[in-house]
Amino acid sequence: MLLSLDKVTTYYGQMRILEGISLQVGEGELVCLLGGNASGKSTTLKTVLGVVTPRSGRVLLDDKDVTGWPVPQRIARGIAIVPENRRLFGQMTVRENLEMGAVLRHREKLDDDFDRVHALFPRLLERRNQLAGTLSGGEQQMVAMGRALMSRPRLLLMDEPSMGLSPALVQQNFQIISEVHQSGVAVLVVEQNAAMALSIADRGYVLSTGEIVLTGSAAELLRSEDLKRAYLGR
Amino acid sequence: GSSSPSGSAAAKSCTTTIGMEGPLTGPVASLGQEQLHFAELAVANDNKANHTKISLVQGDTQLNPADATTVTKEFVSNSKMVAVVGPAGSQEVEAVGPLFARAGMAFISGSATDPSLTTSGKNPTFFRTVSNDNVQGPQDAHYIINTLKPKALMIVDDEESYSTDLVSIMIPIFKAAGIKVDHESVSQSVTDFSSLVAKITPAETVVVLPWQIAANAQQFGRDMAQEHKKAVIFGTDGLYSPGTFEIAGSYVSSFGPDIHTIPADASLVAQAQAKYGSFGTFGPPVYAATHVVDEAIAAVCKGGHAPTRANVLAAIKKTNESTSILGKPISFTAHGDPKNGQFFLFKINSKGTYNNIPY
Amino acid sequence: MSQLATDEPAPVAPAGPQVGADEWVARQAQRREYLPSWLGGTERLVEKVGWWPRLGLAAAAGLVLPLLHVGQFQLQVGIDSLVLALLALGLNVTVGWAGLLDLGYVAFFGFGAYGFALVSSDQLSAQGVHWPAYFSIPVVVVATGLLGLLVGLPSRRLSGDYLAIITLFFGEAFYEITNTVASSKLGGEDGIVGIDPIRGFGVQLLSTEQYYYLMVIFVVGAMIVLRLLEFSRTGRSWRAIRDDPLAASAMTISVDKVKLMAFAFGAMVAGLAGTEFAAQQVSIAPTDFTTQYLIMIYACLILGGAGSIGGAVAGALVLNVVLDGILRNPTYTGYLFYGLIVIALLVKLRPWRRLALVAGSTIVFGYALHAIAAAISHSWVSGSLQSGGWIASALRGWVIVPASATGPGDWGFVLLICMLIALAQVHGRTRTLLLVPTIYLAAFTWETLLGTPTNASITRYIIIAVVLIVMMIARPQGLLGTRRVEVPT
Amino acid sequence: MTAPSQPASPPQEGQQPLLALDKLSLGFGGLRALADLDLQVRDREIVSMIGPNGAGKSTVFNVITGIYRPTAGDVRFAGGSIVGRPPHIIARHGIARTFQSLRLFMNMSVLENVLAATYGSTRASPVESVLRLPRHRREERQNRVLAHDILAFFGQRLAGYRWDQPAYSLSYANRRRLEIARALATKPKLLLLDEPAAGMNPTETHEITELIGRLRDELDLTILVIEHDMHVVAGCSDRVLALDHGVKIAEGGFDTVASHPAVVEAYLGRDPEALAAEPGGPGGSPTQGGTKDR
Amino acid sequence: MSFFLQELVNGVTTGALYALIALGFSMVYGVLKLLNFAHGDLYMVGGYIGFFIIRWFGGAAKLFIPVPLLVTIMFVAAAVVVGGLGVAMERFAYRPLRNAPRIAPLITAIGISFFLENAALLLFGAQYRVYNTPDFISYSSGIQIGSVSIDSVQIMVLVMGLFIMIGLQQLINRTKLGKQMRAVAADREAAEMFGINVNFTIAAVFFLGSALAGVAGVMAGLLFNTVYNTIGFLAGLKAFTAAVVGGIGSIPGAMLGGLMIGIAESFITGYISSIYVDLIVFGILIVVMLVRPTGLLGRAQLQKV
Ligand SMILES: Nc1ncnc2c1ncn2[C@@H]1O[C@H](COP(=O)(O)OP(=O)(O)OP(=O)(O)O)[C@@H](O)[C@H]1O
Ligand SMILES: Nc1ncnc2c1ncn2[C@@H]1O[C@H](COP(=O)(O)OP(=O)(O)OP(=O)(O)O)[C@@H](O)[C@H]1O
Ligand SMILES: [Mg+2]
Ligand SMILES: [Mg+2]
Repeated sequence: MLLSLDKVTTYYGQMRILEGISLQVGEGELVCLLGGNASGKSTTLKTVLGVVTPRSGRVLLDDKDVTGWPVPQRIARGIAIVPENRRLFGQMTVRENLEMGAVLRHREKLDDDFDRVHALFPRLLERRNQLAGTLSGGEQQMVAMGRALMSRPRLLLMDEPSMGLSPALVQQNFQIISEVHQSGVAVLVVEQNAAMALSIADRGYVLSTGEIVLTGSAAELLRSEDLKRAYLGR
Repeated sequence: GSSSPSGSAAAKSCTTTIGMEGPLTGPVASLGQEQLHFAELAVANDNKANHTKISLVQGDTQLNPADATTVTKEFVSNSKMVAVVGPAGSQEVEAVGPLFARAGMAFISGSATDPSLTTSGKNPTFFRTVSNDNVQGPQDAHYIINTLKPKALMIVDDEESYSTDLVSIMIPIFKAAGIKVDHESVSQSVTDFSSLVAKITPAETVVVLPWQIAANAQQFGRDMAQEHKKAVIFGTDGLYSPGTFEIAGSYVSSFGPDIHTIPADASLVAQAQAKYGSFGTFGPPVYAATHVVDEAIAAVCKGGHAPTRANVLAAIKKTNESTSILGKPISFTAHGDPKNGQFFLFKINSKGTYNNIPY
Repeated sequence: MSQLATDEPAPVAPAGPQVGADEWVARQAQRREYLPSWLGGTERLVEKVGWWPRLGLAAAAGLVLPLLHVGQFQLQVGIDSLVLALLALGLNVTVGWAGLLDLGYVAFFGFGAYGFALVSSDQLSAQGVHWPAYFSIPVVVVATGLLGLLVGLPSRRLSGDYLAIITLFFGEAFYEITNTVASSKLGGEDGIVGIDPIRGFGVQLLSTEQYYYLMVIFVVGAMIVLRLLEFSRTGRSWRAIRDDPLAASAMTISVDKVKLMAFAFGAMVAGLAGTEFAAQQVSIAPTDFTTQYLIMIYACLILGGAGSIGGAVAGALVLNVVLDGILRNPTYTGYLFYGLIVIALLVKLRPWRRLALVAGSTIVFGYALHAIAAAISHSWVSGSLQSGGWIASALRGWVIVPASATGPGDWGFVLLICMLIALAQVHGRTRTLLLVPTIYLAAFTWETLLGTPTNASITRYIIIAVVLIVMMIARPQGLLGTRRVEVPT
Repeated sequence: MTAPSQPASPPQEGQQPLLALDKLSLGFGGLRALADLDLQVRDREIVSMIGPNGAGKSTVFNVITGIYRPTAGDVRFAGGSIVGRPPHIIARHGIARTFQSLRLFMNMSVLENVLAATYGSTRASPVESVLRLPRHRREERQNRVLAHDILAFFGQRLAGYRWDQPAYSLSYANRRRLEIARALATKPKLLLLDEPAAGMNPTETHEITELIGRLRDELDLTILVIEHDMHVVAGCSDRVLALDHGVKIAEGGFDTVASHPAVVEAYLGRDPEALAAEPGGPGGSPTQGGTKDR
Repeated sequence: MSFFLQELVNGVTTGALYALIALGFSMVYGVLKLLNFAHGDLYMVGGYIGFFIIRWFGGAAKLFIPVPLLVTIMFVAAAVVVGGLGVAMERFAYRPLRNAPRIAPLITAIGISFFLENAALLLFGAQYRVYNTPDFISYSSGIQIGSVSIDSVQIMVLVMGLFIMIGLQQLINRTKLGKQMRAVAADREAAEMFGINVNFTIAAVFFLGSALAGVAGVMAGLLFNTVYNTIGFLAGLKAFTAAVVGGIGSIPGAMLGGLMIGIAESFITGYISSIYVDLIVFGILIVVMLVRPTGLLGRAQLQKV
């Protein structure tokens, strides 16, 4: 398994957010993580990345226990993230933001990667010297995606990557995710648009108040009455 | 020590406490710590000599009237305390005088020189071991006018009470003598004088620095040398600091001679240096003040009385020391000023030594 | 708009976890913000008593205090603390609520004091100006408020730390003007002396007790006024511009006006504090209104919890009582020092058996070291302990005090700091192990350096510094403050 | 296909529009964010603004609410020009908005967020407040009723027991709702909603769509919405305006605009039929039954 | 004219020193948005370190090592020790407050400042410690242009100040560490998510900033000869002012702000009067701030709504 969480429990200060989560992502798999507001989806991704450390349970990368590892070491093993709310470096240019994506790749030529990102998002080439903070919401989302791709990850974590994007871009975004996935990258994606996400995913998990309440293949989940009742309506 | 019967009897009865107020921390801690050290020294020495058991309690005022008030209230409400050495600043004395008066408690400052402290009548229990500015200011001004004969001069105060009071006394005298005066002002925390020094004109052959921090004056002198200014520095009390202020050709007027050079003080100087390192001019007057208090207490005890505030106050009023650490007799006027406030004038030679010259 | 009231059923809390519901998180947050164990219990208990009864209790306690046979000095500390509390309350409006970093605040205090002094002394003319207090205080307070408006004007263009520097300039300028520039009018370094007491209608306040009561009344009054303001239109607008000025302006709040009001209001409270200060002190000088004192006011407010009325007062009382009431007395300082070590161990070391282990090892360690040192040279242990009473008897034979303590004490102090920093780095067993020599070293440093009478005044500040640092680490939101989130801009 | 509640029609001649943008232009450095934009919004109309990312939609809101100042052109509201007025004055004229990147008063409670927005419609001075004079008491009473009414709009989502919780403890979706509530508390005539459904799941999105309709029906509001979710746009708008590069590229009913070649090309990326039919939304998706089931 | 030039030289020298202190202050601010009021006290520690090194090598008049070596040792030691102190301070006192309200670290800074000032008083005493620079670097070793004299210490301060500023500017714009610093400044959590070692970066910033303060302390000792335990307060205030006036967080801004204040002080002292110097300088600065609310070289906080 590329990534597996083993009974992970995470707190923010005194507040328990995740409760015994177990989850797997295989090499080259596209897994989607669903759940209502504040169910702990973003927290799960942060736990994988190591921004927050679980109080109990283990995080395994390539079957190696990385629970106590700092973020840079995990990233060096090939993780990248498209964070919630984009989190760009507002006072830096678009170009510099993209560079930061590859900050751990020492002394490598980045030209190819820039070309690849610019091919995906031509707007970023056009705006490469604009300060990221002045971009429109959707443009920022493009930078966030591009930044994550710059590090040539093996596992890409995406937290609501299509939030605030125009329909065309949402389409394109899902297409990009599919392409990235097809190129052999494993993807763990959090999405509000469950149906759309499941339509490209291999498998899915449903989180509710910090616990995994449903899991299965994408097709199963799409058919699941539980999901319809619990997640898509109430 | 000796163990004469009278001595041990006195020690038994003569257990009491005195206070010490000064800026022990904060921006002018250098001044207050030196005062503290000399007060401690005096108490230790006098206890040994007089077989008394006086203990010293310190109160940090940071040269701040409000803090001085708080400390004074603490001291006044401490029933064991009979007299206080300090506080250091004139504005502090102003604030705490009435409190001491109400408590009938004597307090002796070793550095507050504002003339009005003794003349206003608001501080009946106040004494000081330093002469006030009304003596020093005119004396220095006339010396400068008559002997150094400048056409113009620069006078720089350090924004502290002592300094500005002195300056405001001197300036009219210079003006009356037809001397052009350039009045400047730098705070004690400034250590860069190059811009000020650049301002000295060739006509200004004298620079008057009524400062308290000798190291600053030394730097001033160095900045003058660096910018090739030839004026003569005339400093007062605080600049009296052999080893720190040693700009050749400068004059320093001081309320006392250098205790380093008084043969009688040699052992004391050695003692202080061993214990606290080098020192300047703020310590000795406080030593003298503490000594006055110690002696008064001892006298009360010797007379068979209890060292109460009233008794000690009365004894301090009667102080009549034929000699002191300051190299001159100490006794007080009815207002609490030292009698026959005498000043000494020194000229620094090229080796940095201070030579006493007549006014 | 009341026709909008829909006939939705009363909200019901859902049972059990539910997909898409975030109720439990909010609840959880509420339940878990309490401190663990008895501390949390106390907190909850205090919360059960409402705000107004709590104020009533505190005020009653304050008024009763002088009856309990306290000395002039204790009352003076009380007055000083209450003046600080009043200042912290005013600052709470500008900084705690409106979020305007006003570093010139102490000048408003000074302005109030000088204003009162000028019209209540012989400073202005030969016979002097002697207005009665019921006239002079309102005039001075309003004048300070106007000055606040003036100083606040740049806040319309400047934000955050840029505003801080302008106000800092203003504070320094005030000092310069009173101390140097306008020294002939304002008395220069010597300030103004012979200020009238508070008087009017044939009454004069002369004694410390009277001023103490007056200050209690002012502080309680200010707390009431601020509480009434906090949840009014004005108070809400202050807190709104702190969180997000841009959103506030889009929500009909005139940001500039509200900022100016916050400035003016804070200034008026400071001005009021100034008048009381001047009347009570009888004389004032520029050095009473320096940046050092400003720092003190800020420390009170933040220690207590910025944004909290009770916190501002509590911070001032705690800080000033510790600083003036306790740390001015070397004996108390010693108790405080050893007491803090013991409390820190009690709070931090769990389970108890670890505590027992550390305590036991420390004792053994000390006696062993003492024996070794004594065997090598008598002069190593022949110094005298600084602590008195039972502490001394407990420490004798345990802690080394060399005959000449200064040098070793200095090195001990430096080493102690290094050890403390090291303690912050290590965890688990190493930390427990390191605790033993650290505790011993602390005692050694105290007995040879910090506890000596010569250093009492310096130690006082060192302790207060450590208390400030540790308090902020332990409770960043302040004693009575609530957790807040900063909205990144 | 979801039908708009009123037939789309261009603003009629003679009837004065509530809001009129007249040749509005704005540049940032070399970038032209808005270019000669015209728009008229009638009373009680719901107009949606769509357009690719960076088209200038949020910028239009910022100009209307006085946060940005246009380089040329005019904004008229209820007959008078409001260009150059400070934001709080414009808000007091009756224009309220939400922000694309949420800007709540995070450390104030839910209720207080709403109450804070009544600043412009109340008058009590600090003195009146401290003395609890009648005006203060009356206004506070009215404010509370108002807040209650507004929050009731969101049903259980912002139910009473969480009114005293700080805004930061709310989930993302609830923060969006609170922003709308806060905007309503300024008693606006015109409400500007910037992506109200972003970050919400299909159910919640549907709720928001309904809410927008109810706001118009029950409060007589005129509403301008920016939204990328076609379900919302289709579900609530009387009229749709499509922007690209700060220029209007199409205007009219949803169907007209959505099938406009320029819009399809620049924005939708494909056929609107397929869009509305895609799974996950209330518009004919397999989950539709679920969403209606309340 | 020569008077003008002399005052200019004096002002530039003092200004360079202010700038150096402001640089460190501004760096820390830039990354953590923290007003580190303890910065001035680090400068004080630097001053003391220089003093004790002179003493260890025989004292000003009787040095037993060559002067360039001594000066190098002074700078290196002050940079390393004070830098280390800054790192320790960050680790121990500031790190626990990373996620606290912005006003909380202000009190920690005040606490640290109290602590350093009084620990210095305790350990080094209250006396003014004097470097006696002219005893080992003579005034005549400088250059003399007409009647304007620039001594070698002044030249050293100016040259070093210039090099340090250029170096820092390069570091921040060109190197990886610099980029990481800017990223951490922009969004700490996001920076962490991309593998930037945030703790290391912040520690590095504290080290550099504090080391600059240490170096400035030695320079001040060489220039003005005197160190004592409270010199940090005024220096910190000047640094804060210089940093803000220049545009807080901006390296060239801090330099410009420092120079401006130094030169203004010098000219006001020279042409008007030292009595009004602070007031007039404040006046000028207020006008500058009102004309450019974000400081001379500060970039306006962009507000994309
Ligand atoms: N840094 C933090 N400190 C404290 N609490 C936090 C923090 N971050 C998140 N939380 C809380 O943890 C809970 C779960 O948050 P999380 O962001 O993981 O939810 P989510 O499933 O991603 O929700 P959404 O759909 O709104 O993005 C939320 O209620 C939030 O209030
Ligand atoms: N303050 C600013 N400084 C510079 N450029 C800006 C600023 N505000 C907006 N822009 C630019 O103006 C253009 C329009 O931005 P706007 O936010 O209006 O887009 P939008 O239509 O709302 O897009 P989205 O749907 O992605 O939110 C963008 O290209 C953006 O980069
Ligand atoms: Mg999330
Ligand atoms: Mg937008």
